Amino acid sequence: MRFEHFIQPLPKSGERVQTIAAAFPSALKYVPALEAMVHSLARALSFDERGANEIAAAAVEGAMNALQHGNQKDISKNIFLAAIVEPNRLTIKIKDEGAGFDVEKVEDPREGDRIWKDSGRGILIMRYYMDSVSYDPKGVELTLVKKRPR
Amino acid sequence: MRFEHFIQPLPKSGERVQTIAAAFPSALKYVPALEAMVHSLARALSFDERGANEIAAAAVEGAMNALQHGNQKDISKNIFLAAIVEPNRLTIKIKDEGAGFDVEKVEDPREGDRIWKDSGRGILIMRYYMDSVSYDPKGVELTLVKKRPR
Amino acid sequence: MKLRIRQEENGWVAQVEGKVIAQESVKLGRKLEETILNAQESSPNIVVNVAQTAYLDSQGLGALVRARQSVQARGGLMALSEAPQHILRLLEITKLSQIIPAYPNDAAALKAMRAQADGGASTPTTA
Amino acid sequence: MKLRIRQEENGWVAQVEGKVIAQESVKLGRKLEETILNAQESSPNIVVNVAQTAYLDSQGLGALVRARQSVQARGGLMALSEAPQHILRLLEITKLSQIIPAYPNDAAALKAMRAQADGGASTPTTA
Ligand SMILES: Nc1ncnc2c1ncn2[C@@H]1O[C@H](COP(=O)(O)OP(=O)(O)O)[C@@H](O)[C@H]1O
Ligand SMILES: Nc1ncnc2c1ncn2[C@@H]1O[C@H](COP(=O)(O)OP(=O)(O)O)[C@@H](O)[C@H]1O
Repeated sequence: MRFEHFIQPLPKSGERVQTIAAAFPSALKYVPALEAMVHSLARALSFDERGANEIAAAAVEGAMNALQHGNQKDISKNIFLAAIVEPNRLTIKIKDEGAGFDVEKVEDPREGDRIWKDSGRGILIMRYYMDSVSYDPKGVELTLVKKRPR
Repeated sequence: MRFEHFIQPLPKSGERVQTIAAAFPSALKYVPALEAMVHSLARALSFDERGANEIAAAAVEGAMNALQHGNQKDISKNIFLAAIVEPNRLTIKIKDEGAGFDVEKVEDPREGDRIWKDSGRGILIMRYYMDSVSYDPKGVELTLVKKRPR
Repeated sequence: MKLRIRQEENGWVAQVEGKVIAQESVKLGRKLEETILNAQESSPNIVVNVAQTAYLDSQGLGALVRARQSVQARGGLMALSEAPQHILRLLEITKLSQIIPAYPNDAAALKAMRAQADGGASTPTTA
Repeated sequence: MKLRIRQEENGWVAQVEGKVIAQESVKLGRKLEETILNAQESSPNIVVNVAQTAYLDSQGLGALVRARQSVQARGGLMALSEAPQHILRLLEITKLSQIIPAYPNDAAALKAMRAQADGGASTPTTA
């Protein structure tokens, strides 16, 4: 996918709404840079340390899914990130270049023997940390929203 | 300018070379997010704390110039950032949507009364922190290079 | 992440500081496995001290679950200590609190696991 | 950036910690100006302790230059203290070491500025 196709539908930056966008290659070593950017951004938007950690942690879950499940660790594929800053909320979008999935079919990691699995908790954790977690119909673009303080 | 025009000439990510790209609106509050991203990236590429601070500091100087001189603080204009990771070096590119300038005409801030000015040291500092500092002919795209450790 | 693992009289203590994400989660898992597999005692107990853990990603949680299983396979137990409120909440949300108990400090955790191994009762903290 | 400004017997000490960039550089400049303008004494001296300063951007350096001028306009002096090697180098590269002296600690800086105001000699540190 070209960056442009990710960028184009996003709001243009102006006084009330600003968009930050980024693309990272699909390698684990780049995830901390994505985390640091989101964390610092959240702090600049007056989230406290706890809130910024929650947003950064949710972005990390989304990015790890994009990297591992979506892009299958193909380093030539990008993880696209957008942060849309509005007066009352911060929206984080994460898109991958994979085949997508159906979030409705994801099993609850809290049920039965799944409690003993070492994976399957990413989406649950994002839902806990953010006010809203949703996917586009294809399942390649994740949208995370959190209300800004005050 | 469209993001695409910034991205297109950059190397595509593969095993040996990886490109991270980002766009930030021209507001002071977004500079720390850019700093955090570059700092974290440098650390992941095995620069030590001192080296990562130098790269991040140079990127901040470049971004501040893009924001203030290039984009004239117009929040609807973007600061484009690219980090190109090669085995032996890290290249940071910073581009703005301004009119450009002639770096040859910039005066040495160490000479005469200019020592008493409260500005004019950004390019000098970038040159000190990085192995190479250069501009495209128009003066809208800055290229910073630093050798990777070992 | 900063990880320090030390041996105490009644078991192992792994101190996990900072953010545990991506490669760091993989490392946490590997180090806990190594410690459990190489432990000389017959039923090794391990405490993971998360007092200074800013947060763990889901793979970091996964590393804890795997360690919990490895230690059990060797007849030992695992627990958290000094978990801040936000980590206790995360354990509850994921229901991992059902399989990974949390204690106020390392000594209490080691003592409780010892008592449990001896057939006694334990009183983990809840959020 | 974390900034704490306190008054000592012989002048003011501003302790600057962390990264001083973008908005923080503006804030540093404003706070130093305020301190200098509101000082009750006739020739205020000010020490900027940069022991814990990770780095300053060029506008942070500019804030120091402005403060240096403001304090001079009021008949006082300004100096740095506890500058790590990398900040001493930055001052040399920019030649700001010619107008902003650096001393090993706050007390030495305050004493030297006092002596200089009284017409004595001072011995700043060099990189
Ligand atoms: N971006 C994605 N592309 C494809 N599949 C995904 C994506 N994100 C999540 N999934 C699917 O949803 C499942 C649950 O994801 P998650 O709750 O994050 O747990 P985990 O990643 O540990 O399996 C994944 O195992 C995967 O099958
Ligand atoms: N991106 C840019 N666009 C236009 N002019 C620039 C740009 N970057 C630098 N300049 C010019 O070069 C001068 C020197 O820049 P610099 O050394 O960073 O110091 P300062 O930004 O403090 O003036 C600036 O004052 C400006 O005139």
